[in-house]
Amino acid sequence: MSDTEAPAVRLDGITKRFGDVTANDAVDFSLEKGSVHALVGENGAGKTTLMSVLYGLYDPDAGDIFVDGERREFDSPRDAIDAGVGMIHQHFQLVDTMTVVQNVVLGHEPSVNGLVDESSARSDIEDICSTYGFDVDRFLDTRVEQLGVGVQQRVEIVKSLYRGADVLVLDEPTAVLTPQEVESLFEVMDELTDRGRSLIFITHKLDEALEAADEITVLRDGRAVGTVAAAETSREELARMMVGRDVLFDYPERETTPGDVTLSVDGLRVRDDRDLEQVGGVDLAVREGEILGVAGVEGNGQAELVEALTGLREVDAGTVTFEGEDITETSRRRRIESGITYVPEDRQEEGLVQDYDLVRNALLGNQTIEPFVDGWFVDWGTVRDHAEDIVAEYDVQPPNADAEAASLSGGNQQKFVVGRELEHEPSLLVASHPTRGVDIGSIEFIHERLLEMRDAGTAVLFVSSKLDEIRKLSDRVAVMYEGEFVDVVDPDDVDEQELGLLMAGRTVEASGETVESAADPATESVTESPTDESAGSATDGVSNRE
Amino acid sequence: MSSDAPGARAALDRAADRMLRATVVERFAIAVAATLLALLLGSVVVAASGYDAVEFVSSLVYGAFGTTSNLAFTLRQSTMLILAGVAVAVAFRAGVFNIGVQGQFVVGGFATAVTVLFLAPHLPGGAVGGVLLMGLGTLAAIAAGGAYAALPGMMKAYADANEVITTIMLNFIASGVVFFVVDRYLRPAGASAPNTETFPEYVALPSVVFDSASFSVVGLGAALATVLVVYVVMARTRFGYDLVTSGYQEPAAAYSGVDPERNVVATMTFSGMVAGLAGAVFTIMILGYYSDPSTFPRFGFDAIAVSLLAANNPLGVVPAGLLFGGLDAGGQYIGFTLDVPPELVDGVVGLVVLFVAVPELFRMAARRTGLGGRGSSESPVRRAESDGGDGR
Amino acid sequence: MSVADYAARNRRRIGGTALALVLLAVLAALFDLPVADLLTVGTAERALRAATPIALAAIGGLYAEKSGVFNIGLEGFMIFGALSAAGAAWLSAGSGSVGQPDLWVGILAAVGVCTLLTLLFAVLTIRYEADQIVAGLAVWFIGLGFGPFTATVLWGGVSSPSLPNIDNVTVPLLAEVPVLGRLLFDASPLVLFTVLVAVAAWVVLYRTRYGYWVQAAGENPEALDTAGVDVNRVRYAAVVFSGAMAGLGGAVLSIGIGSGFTGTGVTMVDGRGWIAIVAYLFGNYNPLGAFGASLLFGATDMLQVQFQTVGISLPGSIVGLFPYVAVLVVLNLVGYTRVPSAVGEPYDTEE
Amino acid sequence: TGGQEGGTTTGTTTDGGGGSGEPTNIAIISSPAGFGDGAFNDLALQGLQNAAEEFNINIQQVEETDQSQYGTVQSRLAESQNPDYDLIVLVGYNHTQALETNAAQYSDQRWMLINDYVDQPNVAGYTWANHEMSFQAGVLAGTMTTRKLSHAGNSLTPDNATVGFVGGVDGALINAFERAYRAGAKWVNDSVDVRVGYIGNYTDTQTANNIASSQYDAGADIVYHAAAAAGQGVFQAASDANRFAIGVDSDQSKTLPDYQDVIMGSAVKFINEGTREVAAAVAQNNWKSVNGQNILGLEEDAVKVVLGQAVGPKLPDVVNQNLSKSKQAIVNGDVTVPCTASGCQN
Ligand SMILES: Nc1ncnc2c1ncn2[C@@H]1O[C@H](COP(=O)(O)OP(=O)(O)OP(=O)(O)O)[C@@H](O)[C@H]1O
Ligand SMILES: Nc1ncnc2c1ncn2[C@@H]1O[C@H](COP(=O)(O)OP(=O)(O)OP(=O)(O)O)[C@@H](O)[C@H]1O
Ligand SMILES: [Mg+2]
Ligand SMILES: [Mg+2]
Repeated sequence: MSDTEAPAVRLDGITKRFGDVTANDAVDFSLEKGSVHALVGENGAGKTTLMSVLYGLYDPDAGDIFVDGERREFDSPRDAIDAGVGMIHQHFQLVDTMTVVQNVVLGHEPSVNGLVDESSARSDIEDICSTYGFDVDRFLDTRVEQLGVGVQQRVEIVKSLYRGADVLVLDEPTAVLTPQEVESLFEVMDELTDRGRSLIFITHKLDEALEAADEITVLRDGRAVGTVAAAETSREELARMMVGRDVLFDYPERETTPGDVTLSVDGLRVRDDRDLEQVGGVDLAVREGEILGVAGVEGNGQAELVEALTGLREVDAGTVTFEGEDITETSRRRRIESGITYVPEDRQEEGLVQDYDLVRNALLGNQTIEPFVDGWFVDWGTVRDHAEDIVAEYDVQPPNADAEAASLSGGNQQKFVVGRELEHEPSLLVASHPTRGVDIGSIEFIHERLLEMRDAGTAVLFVSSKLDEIRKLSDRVAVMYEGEFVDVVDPDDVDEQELGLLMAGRTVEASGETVESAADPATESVTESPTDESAGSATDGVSNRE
Repeated sequence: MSSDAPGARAALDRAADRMLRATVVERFAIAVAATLLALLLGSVVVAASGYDAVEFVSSLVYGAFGTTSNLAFTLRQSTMLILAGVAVAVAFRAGVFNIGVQGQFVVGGFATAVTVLFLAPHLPGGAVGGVLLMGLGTLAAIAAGGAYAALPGMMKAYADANEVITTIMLNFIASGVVFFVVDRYLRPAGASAPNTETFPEYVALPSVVFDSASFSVVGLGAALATVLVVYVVMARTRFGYDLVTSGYQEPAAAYSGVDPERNVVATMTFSGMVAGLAGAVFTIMILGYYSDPSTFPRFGFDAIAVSLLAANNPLGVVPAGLLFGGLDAGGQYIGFTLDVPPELVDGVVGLVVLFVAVPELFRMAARRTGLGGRGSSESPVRRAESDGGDGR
Repeated sequence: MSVADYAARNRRRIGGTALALVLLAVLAALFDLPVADLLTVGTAERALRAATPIALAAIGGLYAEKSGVFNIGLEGFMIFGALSAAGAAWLSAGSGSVGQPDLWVGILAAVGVCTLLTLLFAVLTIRYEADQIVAGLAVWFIGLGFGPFTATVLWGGVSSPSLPNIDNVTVPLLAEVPVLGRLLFDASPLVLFTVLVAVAAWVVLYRTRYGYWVQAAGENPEALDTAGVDVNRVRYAAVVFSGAMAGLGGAVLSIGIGSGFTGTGVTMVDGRGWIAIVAYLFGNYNPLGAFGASLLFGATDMLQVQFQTVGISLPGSIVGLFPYVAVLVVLNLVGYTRVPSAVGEPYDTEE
Repeated sequence: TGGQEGGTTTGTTTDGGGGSGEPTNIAIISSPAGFGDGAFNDLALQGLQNAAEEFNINIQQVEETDQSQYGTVQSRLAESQNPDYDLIVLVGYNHTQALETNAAQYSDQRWMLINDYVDQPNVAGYTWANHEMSFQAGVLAGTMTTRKLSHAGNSLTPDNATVGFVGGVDGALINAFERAYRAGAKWVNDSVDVRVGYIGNYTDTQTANNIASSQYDAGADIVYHAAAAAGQGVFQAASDANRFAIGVDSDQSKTLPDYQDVIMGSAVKFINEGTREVAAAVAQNNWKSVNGQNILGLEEDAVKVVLGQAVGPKLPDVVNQNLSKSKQAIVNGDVTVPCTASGCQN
């Protein structure tokens, strides 16, 4: 990295507002050629917005963009692409129904006589794959929807390279990957920088930033708090920069006395909307006063499992027994009535009706439960009182039951949903990613409530892909991979690396080689030892041990 | 807000702004604006075709409200449009596009006719028989309309067949089959028209206030009572809550324990029952016999416009139904007083629907004219932003 | 896409068609139907002719929907097409009798008028984010009102005077080919044109960059946007194309194979726009599939005519309902069609 | 036909012809087919217009295609004071049911009902014998189907006795056309094969065309239609197949001159004569001469088959002979035509 060379990208005083929200506030940022620059920050800090400005998706309200030292104005992604900037989005920008080749060339199709020249596209893609050692060329004629996330991500990278990108923006590329897939992504990133490409790497996970990046910039509330060299900083420093205060959590010691089996599942098989089997024979049992954590990389059947348990999805085979009764064929409504509550993964679509105020949302799921209804009629007075209770008790902001759900921030929406579901005093609580997209303060709150529920004797089935959370809350952890439980372990007996291996479908014994390859110094610092005595560590890998 | 207007103006803007966002007021403003714009465009077309636009509009108004008999005609059309409009609203509210109200209305009316004609000989005559026959005929219509609507409901729920298309096909089928049965089996000997026998004269709604052979205040009362019942069902019962929730957000409804399949069938059935009731009122109050459905008015289609104008709110259907009833009556009056082809009124109704579909157009117009407050034409007024206002 | 691939993905569809054919055969055997009299070259010719307007509208409609805009107003645009074709041909002839050149003026006018009207429709649905279903229904209502209205202004009644048809074109040599020759090369040029449109639409959709963009616009508009293609421009083009094709379909009805515009009742279009939508759903959004499905409907329609001609006694008012029943059966057999996932959602770059 | 001369036909026509003093006001309400159908709506109107040339008559045309409105429209016109209508003409049996109430309620109002009858002193019911004229059309078709004829490239197949019939809606009314036509053809030639098809409405020219084409394919060389406006499709099919067709209601070789080379003849009913007669009677204060039920058939020369203006001259004499022979037989009662003027009974 020579000092004389202009940075690959320089952002100067970028400001972007959405109505009253200032997503980026005079942000400066600079990416050196051939390096990896990480961008970290909490949910809503403005990372994606900043990169969208660089990619020509948003027009900044103020500020300048320089690529290779030249000032550029991007009216559309096309301009950015032409200037050699490529972006791999948080949500993949792939057309499910089209093939890999078609996706890669989309918008840049080589044409002969008006027809797309697929064979020249194909050979170009094969060249790229052999240069960087991608396996994407095996799937050229496969429709994207049939590929796993890891492959889809590599298709995205190939797509950017095909378009001639020198600068690649990767927006939270690791969120959906197993630790092992993350490792191979880092190898790809190394390969790319070795060949002169420059990368911007967005992540929440400080350990990843420390491992993969040369430089790290922290965003908070739309402002760039600072830029540090990865080699000269620590997780504590980064965490402080991110959150603006020291982060410390304390959890009470795990001391549970599980009672009778509340829920048991036997040989459960479930298909998804596309009629593919997603749950392929799962057995499990959850007892009173116990939290069973289900860990796994998203898309391994957790969603279908949860839907089958809560009555939202038909079961292919197997039985579900609740409090001694076979409920395999029981309707969702009957299950609600018998005391199963559910905090859904998608609060926006499922947990709340966005156009309803909180009063009407308080009835959601309670339509047949007294005292909210009397025969066929709804007692709106009682429902309103209930809504106001939830708002007060769970500190929902704004504290107004007449506010529309859509006007609440994600975290507050989640608090309301959690409140509504916990107020039932259920016998079984199924909670799916209950802290996703929620800020640290609210995460803490929700965790406490879940533990209280358990202590009060409720059986809890808790699904998450955040390992620290899983380890902290669960009394037992079931690891799900490709629709099956690979193993059920005691969270105190495994470390995150081992959990990661299980999530990749490998049993601990059979994976020595992978553990070895991950054993470089950077990774080691990520790994928390199983004997970690400090009762808690913070979210996103922030730990108080060093 | 970067407005440099003087404070008073800014306050006014804010007030107007808030008003525009309040959904009910906004819907109402949009409905009025859409109607006026459609009428304006209609008048332009009239003028462009070489007719007198002023005369067109004034005749439209006179034809609707000018005399008692004109008013009676308006109310008669409104009665039908309100009933059919509620039928549409029920379904649309639940997110089910029942375009088949016309067919359900035809089948319902047919059931009334069959019931009345077949039972009349077996029941006493006079007022008692009349009330009994009308009551049973109406029940039959409600049952038949509901059943005929349940069919596309089941097709949607269990075979994923798009209800817009199935209901339109079922409209054609209802009309064809009913014609066949009427002409083949119910036409009295010696008659050439595909009509059934006329009902006994005691099967008729009493003439109160208006002395009209085809309009009775009782009919209008029945329509308004139906509105009220439907409103209460939608707003106060758990069935209504399930239904409306499905309309807003299907996944949330499923989450809350609504069985999506059964709900679609239930919604269609409920909607079809109201449509069937409309058929009964049409048969008893207006026709007094039954006939070839292809010669009937297209209440079931105009009702779509009525319901949309009312933002699918059962209470809003009343003013919307009155408006369209007036348009109908005025249109007919134009037909026999002016040169202007009455089909124009149908076109105007279509324009109203079109404009109602584009609230954004009016929101933008409001901003352009400065009524909407916010100077920036870039950020559309979103409900999500309004929490600042409501949040106290 | 290979044939095997297509077959694999359309199992239910192909199965459904096969089942329908088997049912027909069983029916024929059971009732001892004079199959030879029912299935004549003439029947095929008329089935093709009946399919033409449906196929045109269907191909247009599938492009619009593939691109993410459900143009449910096809029926309305067909009415406008039928009317403007007849009107323009009639006006073009002036006081003289309507000749072939006038008819071609009519065809062009129908395409032109509908292009303009769909442009307006596209602005409302794309720029102003109108609810597509409601706006499409409105187009139908407007067609039902303004179609006959305009006819009255032009001709004093809701229907046009009788107009001649576009002459058949006989392609030398090719016309001699048995069956196919008579069907395609000794027929209305519009029939041949429709076959060509179907093939061209297939090539464009699956083999050109524009086709890729249409597919992406309806499936994942963000992907297209981030690839640097203006999503809404693609949608405008597809929607306007759907209107032009529906207009052409209407023109075919009124002066291609009909004999003028009839505006009574639901007009001469008589539900064909709706059937067009079913046709492309059944054809799984594939232009050739849509064409095949249109043929199927044309054939059902002709089959009921043949039934009557051959004298299989069923009441005419019931037999006439065949095509509608067929639509219901098909929709229920085919069941779920994979609708492009972004259909109905307006796309804003800065959302 | 009436609607096709261009310009408007809606609205008021005042004519200065003939008499003086108070004008006679006449309103005419269409059938659901509406004006411009080239069939009985237009013919009825035409008769009034003819009367207006002779007398001082104002005509108010009311197009109403929705049957359920007829009661209201009738009463609105009967109540009208400005102008006060001397006669309201109702086209089509769709008006019957409503008129049963209104004729009694507005007993001072005079009504003319076309194609049906209501038993009231203030109603003049006029029905034309559709069945008799259709029988005659059958005679024409039956006579010609086994003969040679060629005109402007169109021809017949003498060795194949097959004719066709295309109807609008398959109901009592049109069934009478069909059965009488069939009987007429068989009267000439007992072995004639009659192919029948119904469109399902009166507007879909394309289906009409398809049905006729299918019949021509099946060997028919002459097709008679009773499908109002949709009938044009039959003529188109005839030109495509180079065969012949028979028109209905008015002389269609004149009203649709484009098709004169395929129109062998038309089964005509002089509805215009009827409306002219009633209008004149009202203008001359001679209501008695028209009220009551008037069934007009071959005997009254109110229906007949006229030969096409282009094809007619080429037809052999036997056609006219058969037509007058059969007319005589019907008038004498030697032949009973199936069904009645108002349709077939179940
Ligand atoms: N299109 C938009 N309209 C309005 N507000 C927006 C829009 N996009 C982002 N925001 C707001 O801007 C802020 C920054 O969002 P951004 O998506 O950049 O955050 P982020 O750092 O990428 O968060 P995450 O880690 O959750 O992806 C948030 O408050 C968000 O609500
Ligand atoms: N697309 C949008 N349009 C308008 N307002 C939006 C949009 N997205 C988010 N907002 C508003 O921005 C604010 C922040 O939303 P967001 O969901 O990002 O919350 P957050 O900052 O992450 O808060 P929390 O930590 O509670 O989740 C909310 O008030 C929300 O209503
Ligand atoms: Mg982000
Ligand atoms: Mg958030």
